[in-house]
Formats: sequence, structure tokens, C-alpha cells
Amino acid sequence: MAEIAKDKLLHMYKLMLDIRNFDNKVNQMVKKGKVPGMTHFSVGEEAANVGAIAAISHGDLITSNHRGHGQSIAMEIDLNGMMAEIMGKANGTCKGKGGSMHIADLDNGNLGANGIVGGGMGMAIGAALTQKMKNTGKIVVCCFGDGACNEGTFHECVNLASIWKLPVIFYSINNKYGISTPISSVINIEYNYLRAASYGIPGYLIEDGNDLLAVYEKFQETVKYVREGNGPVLLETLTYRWFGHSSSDPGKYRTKEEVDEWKKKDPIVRIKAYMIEKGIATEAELDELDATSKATVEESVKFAQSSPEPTFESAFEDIFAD
Amino acid sequence: MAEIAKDKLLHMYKLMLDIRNFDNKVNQMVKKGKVPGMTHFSVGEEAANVGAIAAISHGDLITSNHRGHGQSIAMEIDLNGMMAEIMGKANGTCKGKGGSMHIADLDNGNLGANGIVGGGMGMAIGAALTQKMKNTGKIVVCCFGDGACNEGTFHECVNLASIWKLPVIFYSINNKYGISTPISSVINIEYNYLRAASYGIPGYLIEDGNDLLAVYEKFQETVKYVREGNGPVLLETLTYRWFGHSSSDPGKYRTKEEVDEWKKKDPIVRIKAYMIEKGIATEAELDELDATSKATVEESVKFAQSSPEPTFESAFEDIFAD
Amino acid sequence: MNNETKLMTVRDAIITAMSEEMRLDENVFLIGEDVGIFGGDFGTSVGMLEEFGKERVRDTPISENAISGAAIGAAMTGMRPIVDVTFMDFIVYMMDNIVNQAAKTRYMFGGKGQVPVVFRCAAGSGVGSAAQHSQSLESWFCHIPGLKVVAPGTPADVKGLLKAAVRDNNPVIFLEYKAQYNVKGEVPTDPNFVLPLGKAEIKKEGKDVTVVTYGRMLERVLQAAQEVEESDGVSVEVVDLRTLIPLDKEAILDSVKKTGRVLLVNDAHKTNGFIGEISAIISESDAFDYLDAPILRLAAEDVPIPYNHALENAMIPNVDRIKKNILNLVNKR
Amino acid sequence: MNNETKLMTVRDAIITAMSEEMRLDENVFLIGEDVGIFGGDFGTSVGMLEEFGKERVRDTPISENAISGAAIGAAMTGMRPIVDVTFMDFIVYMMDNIVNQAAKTRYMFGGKGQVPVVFRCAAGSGVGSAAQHSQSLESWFCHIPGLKVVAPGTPADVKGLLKAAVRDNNPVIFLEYKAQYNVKGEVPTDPNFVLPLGKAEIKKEGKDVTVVTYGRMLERVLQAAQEVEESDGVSVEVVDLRTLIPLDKEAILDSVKKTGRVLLVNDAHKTNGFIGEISAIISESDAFDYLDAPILRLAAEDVPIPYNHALENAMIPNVDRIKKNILNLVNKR
Ligand SMILES: Cc1ncc(C[n+]2csc(CCOP(=O)(O)OP(=O)(O)O)c2C)c(N)n1
Ligand SMILES: Cc1ncc(C[n+]2csc(CCOP(=O)(O)OP(=O)(O)O)c2C)c(N)n1
Ligand SMILES: [Mg+2]
Ligand SMILES: [Mg+2]
Repeated sequence: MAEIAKDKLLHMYKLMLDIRNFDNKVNQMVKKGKVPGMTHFSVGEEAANVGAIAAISHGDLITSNHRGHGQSIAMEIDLNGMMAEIMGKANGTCKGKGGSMHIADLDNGNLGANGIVGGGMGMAIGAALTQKMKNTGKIVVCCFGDGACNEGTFHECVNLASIWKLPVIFYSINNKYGISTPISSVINIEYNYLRAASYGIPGYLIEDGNDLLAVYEKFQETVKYVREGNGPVLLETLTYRWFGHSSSDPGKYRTKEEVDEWKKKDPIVRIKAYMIEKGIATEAELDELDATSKATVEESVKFAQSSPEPTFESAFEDIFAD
Repeated sequence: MAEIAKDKLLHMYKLMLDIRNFDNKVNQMVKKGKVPGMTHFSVGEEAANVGAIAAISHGDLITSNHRGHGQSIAMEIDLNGMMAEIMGKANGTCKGKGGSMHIADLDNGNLGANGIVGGGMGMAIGAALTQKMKNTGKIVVCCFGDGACNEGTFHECVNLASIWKLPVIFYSINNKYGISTPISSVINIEYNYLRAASYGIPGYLIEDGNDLLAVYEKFQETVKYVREGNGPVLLETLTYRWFGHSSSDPGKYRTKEEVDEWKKKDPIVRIKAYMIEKGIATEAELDELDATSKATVEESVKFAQSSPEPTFESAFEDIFAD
Repeated sequence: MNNETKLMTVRDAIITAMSEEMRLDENVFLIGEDVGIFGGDFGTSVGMLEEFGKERVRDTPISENAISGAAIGAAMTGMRPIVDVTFMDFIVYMMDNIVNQAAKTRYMFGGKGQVPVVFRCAAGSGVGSAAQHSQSLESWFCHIPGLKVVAPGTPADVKGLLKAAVRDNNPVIFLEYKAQYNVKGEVPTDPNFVLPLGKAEIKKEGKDVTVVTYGRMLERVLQAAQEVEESDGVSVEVVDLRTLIPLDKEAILDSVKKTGRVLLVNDAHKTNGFIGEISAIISESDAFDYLDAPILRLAAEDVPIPYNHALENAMIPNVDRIKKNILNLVNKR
Repeated sequence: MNNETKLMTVRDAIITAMSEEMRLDENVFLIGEDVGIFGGDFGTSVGMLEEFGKERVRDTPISENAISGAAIGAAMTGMRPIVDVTFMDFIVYMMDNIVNQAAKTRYMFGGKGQVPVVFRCAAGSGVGSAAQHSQSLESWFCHIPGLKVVAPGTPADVKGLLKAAVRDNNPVIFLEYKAQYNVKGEVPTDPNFVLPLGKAEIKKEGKDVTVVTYGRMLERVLQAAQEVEESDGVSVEVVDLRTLIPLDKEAILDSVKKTGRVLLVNDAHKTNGFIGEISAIISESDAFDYLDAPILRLAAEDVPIPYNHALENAMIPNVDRIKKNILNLVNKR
């Protein structure tokens, strides 16, 4: 296990807490009817998100999918804007036009969540092509779910990236289901990462995707490999979403036992225990971080609630660039 | 080498000759301006087509691609109708509405050529699904080129067939190029058949796709496996097209040496030599078959030429089924 | 045929229609993402897995191309698949199979073969899912010869036309509206209740103004018609197209000739939406001479549908705007 | 800017436009199947590999989804890709990237980002390639807010508008016509010759009848206009739209107000083709009051394009039918 600076680790922990607290809060808001449409939560997948994103550098890029809250927060988006966006407000990240499925932060390398399964893959290889053509040394992380691996775009994009040796990490967050459909029922192999062989690129499984350090370490190694110009890599992480697929999912297709089993593997509890055990931080310090995170999230709700509704006229703006 | 009944072998030889003679003739007609649009020839790929199709049974189905002449003839389509179709005539297979890229013979299991690369793959798995749901014991051969293996539909269709264990053989005829693009430049592995591993199905390479018996034998084995309900298989055959990609291709991207090298591996010459050597037939008998084949092709041109042009009204028919 | 009806939602009308057809014809089956234990993204197959089993209520991978392709291939070889496209926006991944294959196969093959397949699409906005989950794309398919396009606006029509679509021997794009799955209405219970494709229905007779509409907008148009009749004494005739392809031109032109004034309403984007086609059909016909006012259109604004709920709703014709347009028309000339 | 022109084909106008823009801006590059050594399926990049090299004239696998996706992602991050779609029919595999991604990204992100990418499509019939290789699908894209759609009809306009498309900061669907790559015309040689998107051109002034058209049909319309003028003394005004989105409504309406009679011509299928939209725009505008006759449309028949050459041609408006329709219009009322 590589050494991680204490500050870095504490920061990663904070980001995990932000994801957890933010999504728990959004879930409450959904239940109160304050959030239109569908919202997909990252609760339970904090390590898979933060461990990955923490390994890239400023200027690197990501594309994300419908379940993008975790990645956006890991990319350190402004929570006020994000909460306001989810509530459809004028001061939201997207001026209330995009919502949960379209959170983006272009200035900070987040090319956006996406409502189309597989929809971000083309963008990811294109962004990677730009980095290669302009020789920027930057890389792209293309995030998607287990279910997305059966879209044709996966095949085409990984293949194109492989022959052009594009600097992109294809990152599949395997939470075992695509809506109600177990990944095991829709692929005839054990894991999707094995498909890397079809493109002559490395593929790896991060078996314990709830272990922050395991994810981070594998990502660091992979980021280095990709940044050195060796072409793309396919990484797969096993984790689990605690909530239903979206804000409106009854969840009949999973047993309570399965969900409970995974809750025992809580990625936040585990890294917390690790840090205490290793003497990196005291329980009190860590709880303090949690309190701060919760306060920040409450703050974001206040910000969102006090943000104005977008004007009617604004609906007709931003269609075309000048 | 499994024994093949003499009759069967001679019939396969005849079909190879028909492909060769038919396409040579069409090529002449193209040069005379008697054929509209684009035509893609199967000359050089006769063994890859006949060896495969000869291994399936009456009632089995195929889907084909733009380069479908060889498969249609191997499926024993009426040459008169096919020639008339290519010349756009009312008595053509498709009443002059489809042309070279849409030759089909639904009554005899040929679900049609296709102008869209990858366009026949969905149909193939769907036809296989019908066989499975109706428990017919029939199988489907889905024919496509090397270049088609990078379409997303390949990935989706092979995957779906793999999880549903559909009775379909994915058959990639690798003639080294997709138009001007060498397959080696657009995949990062040596051969596409290796991708079978991504779907947990068997994949095989028929290295010498100009060896009729090698193709036939591997197909027989595969047909048996698929018919027994074991699910799909991905087969790849190496061969070469002698002509340009289509009737209008200057062919700058291949060297004369390469083309000549492959012409030396003429699948027809080789099986002829084999039959003579094995005493299966005399040279005279085989030449006689060739003469008959040529006569049949000439006949088809006469048929086509004497067939009427489709009427204006006919253009408005056949859009909807009752 | 009996004349009983039952109050049910659009969702139940869909489930009923599919289930009845599946009981009648073993070749009919349902295919799509999460149609099984989940009961469909919009609950439109709840209970069907239990009745028909996994073979006929077929969950798939997230592979829209393969789903549509498999459906078409199955249709060409004797089955009659119903595809649950879920959000119509995802049909982008099915375009080759629908447009280049299903629509053209029979024609290209000189009249051989047929492709009896239904693509059920949850169209339109109204559930806060933003621009990639809110489109009504029917006009794309109306533009392609070889496809039928159906867009009913009441639970009864949904049932009768979905059954007709399943029985039709051609590829049918069938629009449902995600905002309307819970809308209720009286629906005939007889399994023989099937409506013809290609027949519009005058949902309300009138003499001053014709409003032509279909699908989701019907409800609002009827309400607006009612209201202007009560408030302003304007007599509105409402022509509900129900089927866009084949189109019941006669019903439209007859009504226009009667009233001389026409408003067209749909929830798809205005530019190149289907009501533009209706306008053009009227203007090139002999009904043109009967027109006493410009042909007005009310459609979704030409903007990607925004997330904010108020904005989302404001992009779509509502009862007030429909009323205003009707009154405008009456006051012209 | 100099005023020199050179006689060249549409094909050469395209190569010239792309090459000039690539010389001016290193972010511009060409991507597509067989654009390199093959020089493009229609020869529209012959010689470019030699000048610009493999990095900027990028041959791809047969992966339309990845091609379009890569182009969009590159565009979002600072490049300005030109995609050679080749046959427009293959755009079916690019629909998600164009419609759900490129068109909506900026809007969904609240005005952040831009997607400067051009999709060059070989549209239309006329080369005997049958139903899957003969479509003009512009109306699909006109229906989607966030896309620009350009369809020039002369070699000079092709050059000037392709350059404008490349310089535009939005996704542009650019129609070429496979039957017209060899058509010749005088083309300005100045690299600064760029035409504005969104401006129609009156290609011929007249006072009796307006014909609105674009793209491939312009040539036939101009010939027909000339001929009826000579034979019947009918004065025809020809409005060449050139850009469909954004649309120069004013140019259309002004001409209609002047002549009171209008014929619309395009080579796409009639039902829900773009000229239907034009008809609707006229009928809902103040130009309606100036109409002295029905608005006529001439378009490709609503049948998949047949292979037989005579039938193929018969499905598309020709000079004779255009003339007949013009004369019909003049004789109305
Ligand atoms: C093209 C497309 N098909 C289907 C959907 C509906 N859909 C949204 S999320 C989802 C499941 C995705 O599963 P996975 O990729 O595993 O991500 P997860 O939700 O599990 O994080 C589906 C089918 C969609 N949005 N886009
Ligand atoms: C979707 C689509 N993309 C591109 C084309 C143009 N095209 C026709 S054939 C061909 C090459 C196909 O190569 P391959 O699959 O190897 O078959 P081959 O021609 O070599 O037999 C291409 C790119 C097409 N017809 N359809
Ligand atoms: Mg998942
Ligand atoms: Mg090939």
C-alpha cells in the first residue's frame, strides 16, 4: 500500500462524506416533492467514485452518466450550485435547465452527467483525442455502469481508443444491476473488464470497490500508465448502490439480505476505521468533518431554496453558441 | 478430413463456378453500363461462401451483407432472377426494386443482402430467436465482413445471442479490407474471432479460407454444435477479394503484388486440382461443369435482357403488407 | 362483441391490450429493458411476467440496437414482437433497424416478407426528466415510407389501437405519453374491441373552428374547446387523428371545409413537427379555398426541454394558449 | 477579398473549402471512413491526406457511433472536426450523438460549452444505390433544436457555406448530393469567401410565381423557371433557402407576398419533409392573406427509393413536373 499524505486522505474522506450527506439530503428533498423528475443516488458507491477521481490531476477530464452525483462531488463541484440545479433553480450549475442527470462543470474538467446510457463514451474518446492531438499530457476518465457495457457504443469507443492509443480510462462502476437487471443475466462472462482483451488493452477488476485505498491505488497506477501514452485501460470496480435505481424504484428485484450485506461493507465506515486504527485521525476529528459536511449540505439547500426560479425568457437562451 | 460424397463435392464446385462466372459477367455488364449503382463482387471468396453454406440444411437461414452475391448463389438462388434484379428488371428477384445490395430469397432461407454494414446482424439474432422460441431445430448463419466487426451492432447482437444461447453462427469473412481500410489498422488485436471470448462463446479462425474443404469441415462441426442448442459461435475465415471494393473502386490501397499473391491461391483452381488428384473427377468433367455454368450465366443475361422494365405504377406497390 | 366498459388508466389499457393479444396469439411477445420483474420503466407490463413467463416477457441487456434488431428478425420469421422502447428518446439507437431495415425490407425485396413489430414509445415531456427524456419524435417516422405511426389520446383509443398495431403486418411506431400513464377513462372490455389504423375521430363536433390534434394534446384541446364554447360561444370541432400514418386526410379536410378555420396542436417541437405536415396538406388541397384565416399551429417550443418544472410545462401548449389561439382564429377577418 | 472565380465541381469546392479552413485553423480536422488514401467514398478528400497527414485526415474503423462521438468530444474540448458521414443514410448510427448529445449539450449545461462540428452527408438518390443509400433526411435534424442544417445547391454556395459551417460554433448538418458531386460552376477563389448561415438567396427574380427550394433541386427549378418563362411568359421567382436552420423566413414571405403563388420543391420524401414546414410557415404568417392559390409541394414520392434507374428518377421532381406545377399555379383562380 502506497503512502498517502494525511491531508489527501482526509480530503478524500471529506468528499465521500459530502457525497453521502448530499445524496441523503437530496433523497429527503425528493420525498418532500421538492425535486422534479428522476434522481439517481451514489450512496454506497462513495469509494468507487472518490478513489478514482482522487487519482487524476487538475486539467484531467471526466465524463459521467445518469448516476453522476458522486463523480461531480469527487470533482469538487460547488455544492450550492449543484443543489440549486437539482431543485431546478436559476443559480443552479445549469441554470435549472439540466437537473440531476446533466450536472456538468466544464471549467473544472467535468464534461457532464448524461441521461443516455453510454452517451458519454463518445465524448470521452473525443476529449481524449483532443488531448492527444494537442499533446497536453491530460487524460480522460470515462465513467459508466455495469449495464452500459452492452451498448454498442462501448464496443466502438473502446475499439477506437485502442487503435489510436487515446489517453482514456474506461471506468465501469459495477453495482451489480442495471435498474432491475442483474449484470450476471446480461453478459455471458463473469466480468465486463475481461472484454479489454477484445481491444488489446489492459483490463483490471478492483474487487473491493468499497475499499477507498484499493480503488485509489489501482487508479494511480492506471493513470500513470495512460498518461505515459500507452493507450486506454478498462477498469471495473465492484460496489453497490444502497438506494433504488432512481428516486422512484420500489426495488423488488433485490432481497433485503443482499442490501443489508452490502451496507455492512460501508465504504465510509471502513476508511474511517482504518484512519483511526492507523492513527491518521481521531474519531472526534473525523466526526467533526462529518458535521462540517452536513452543515455544508444544509447550506446548499438554503442556497438552493433562496435561489430564484429561472425566468420564462431563459428557456429560450443558450441553444446556440455565437 | 471427413469424407464428402462425390455428388456433394461436385455440386459445391458447380456453385463456386457459378459465383465466379456470374460475377465476372456482372462485372462485364457494369463496364458496359448495363448495371446501375454499386455492385460488390465475391470473386476470390467462393470457397468461403460455398464451404460455409454447404454445411447448413434446408430450412436453415442466412443473413448477408452488401457483398452478398456469393452467399445468394451458394443458397442456390435462381440466377435468372438474380441477374434480372441486378439489371433492375421487373422479373428480378426483387422486381427491380432492390438490386445487387438487396438480393433476397425469403422462401429459401436467405433473409437478404444488406446495404448497411452490420445491418443484417439484428435480423439474424431475431431469426434465431424465432427458431428457438418455436423450437424448429433450424439455425441461422449471419454473414458479414471483417470491417463490420467494429460496428456497435456486432457487440450487442453477439452478446444478446450469447446470453440467450441463440442458434446462430456469426460468420466473418475477412478479406483483409473494409473498402480501403486494412482490418489490421482498425483493430488492436490480430483477429476479430478472438472477441468471442468477450461473450463466453467459442471463436475459431479458418486460416485458409480459400480451401473449400477446410471451410466446409469447420462449418459442419460448428453447425452441429449450434444445432444442438449450445448457443452461438463466432467463425472467421481469411480470404481475399480479387476485384475492387465495388464496381467503382480504383484500388490504390493494395499493391499489385498482394493481389497477385492471392490470385495464386485461387480457391477454384485448388479444389479442382484436389478433385483431379483424388480421382473424384477428371479435368474434362470439371471443365464441362464450368462450360455449363458459363452457359447458365449467359442464359441469365438473356433472361434479364428480355425481362421487361418495371412499370411506373409498380414503384408504388409493396410498401405495406396487408 | 359486448359493450361493457371499465374505468382504467392508460397504463392498464396498455397492459390489457398486450395481454389480450398474447393470449390470442402465441407469436406475440414483449421485449425490452426491465419489462419483467420490474414491470416496465413506466409500469406498463406489471403482472405480465407472472402470466406469460420469461420467454414471452423478455428482459434484455441495455442494447437498444440488438433489441430492435432481434424484434425485426423475429418478425420477419413469423413472430409478432412488441418492443418496449421506454423513453422515446432512446430510439436513437434503434434507427437503423427501424428506418433502414424494418421500413424498407418488404419493398426492397419486391413485396416479399413482412415485419409485424410494434415499437411502444413513452413520448413527451411532463415528468421533469429534461431534454434527453422528453422528446416526441413521431415526425421522424412519419417521414419514412413503410412505417405506420399511431398516437392515441384516450385510454380506450390506446387499447383499441395498440391491439390493431399488434395485429398489423407492418412496423408500427406507437406513441404513449409518459405524463399520461395515470390518466383514466372508460375502456371497452371486449377482447374483440380493435380500432382501425388510419381512422381519425371527431371527438367533438362544432362549426366555427377546427382543431386538429392527436396524442397527449387531445385532453387539453377538448378542455379548451369546452371552455371557449361556454365562455365565448365558439363552436369548436375537434379532430383527433389517432393514426398519423396512414393519415385520415378526408376527416381533416371535411372539417376544414365546414369551419374554414383551423388550429393544429401537438406536443412535439414546432419546426418540422407533424402538424406542419397537416398544414401543408390542407394548403395544397381543395380545402384551401374554404380557409377564412391563416392556419395556426401550437406546438412545443423549439428549445430542448428544460428541467425546471415550470419551464418544462411552459414549453408545451396548455389549455389557455389553445383557447387564445382558437379565439384569435375566430376573430380573424 | 478578390473577385476571382474558377470553374470547379462541387467535389472540388468541398475539398477546397475544407483545405482552406484546415490551413487557417489547426484545430480543424477531417474524420471518417476511407477519407485518407481512398480520398473519401465520393472523392471529396482526394489529395488531403497528402497535404495534411494522417492525424488531420483521420481514417476510422466502420464505427459511426464512435466517429460521431469522438468528433463531438473533440469539439467540446477545443477542436473543430468535420465528419465525412458518406451516405446520409448511415447517420442512423450517429443519432444519439447528434440529437441527444451535440444538439442539447450547451442548453442542458446552462449555456456552457459549445460543439463546433460539421457532419457532411451525401444525400439524395440518383446513383442507383436503392433505398438504403438514397435518403435526404434533413427534416429529422430541422426538428431538433440546437442543430443547424445547411443544403447548398451550387458549387459556389457549397464552398461558401461549408466554410461557414466549419467556422460556426454549433453542430451543423451539411447536405451534399451524391448525384451532384460532378456538377460544375464558377467558385470564388478567395479563402475569405464565406457565406452567412441563415441567408436565403433569390436565385432568380420574378413576379408571377415563387418557387422555394434548396440543395439538389435548385438546378432543376432554375431550368424549369427559365423554360416556363420562355415558353409561357410566366415570371418565376426562385428562392434558394441554402440554410434550413436557421431559416430566412423573411425572404420566403417577402417573395410570397410579391407573387401570391408558391410552389415548394425538395428531393426528400414528401410527408414531413422540410417543404411541409415551409408551407406551414407561410400559412400561419401574414403572407397567408396574399395567397391567390393553394401552396403546392413537389417532393420525392413517399416510397423507399427503388433501384431501377428509371423508377429511381421518376420518384424525384424533374424539370417537367416542376414546370407543370408552376403552370398549374398560374392558372388557378
Ligand atoms: C440508451 C438508454 N437506454 C436505457 C436507459 C434507461 N436507463 C437509465 S439508467 C439504466 C441502467 C443503467 O445501468 P448501469 O449502467 O449499470 O448504471 P447504474 O444505474 O447501475 O449505476 C437504464 C436502463 C437510458 N437512460 N438510456
Ligand atoms: C453503416 C455503414 N457504414 C458504412 C458503409 C459503407 N461501406 C460499405 S461496404 C464497407 C466496407 C465493409 O467492409 P467489410 O465488412 O470488411 O466487407 P467487405 O466489403 O470487405 O466484404 C463500407 C464501409 C455502409 N454501407 N454502411
Ligand atoms: Mg449498474
Ligand atoms: Mg472486408
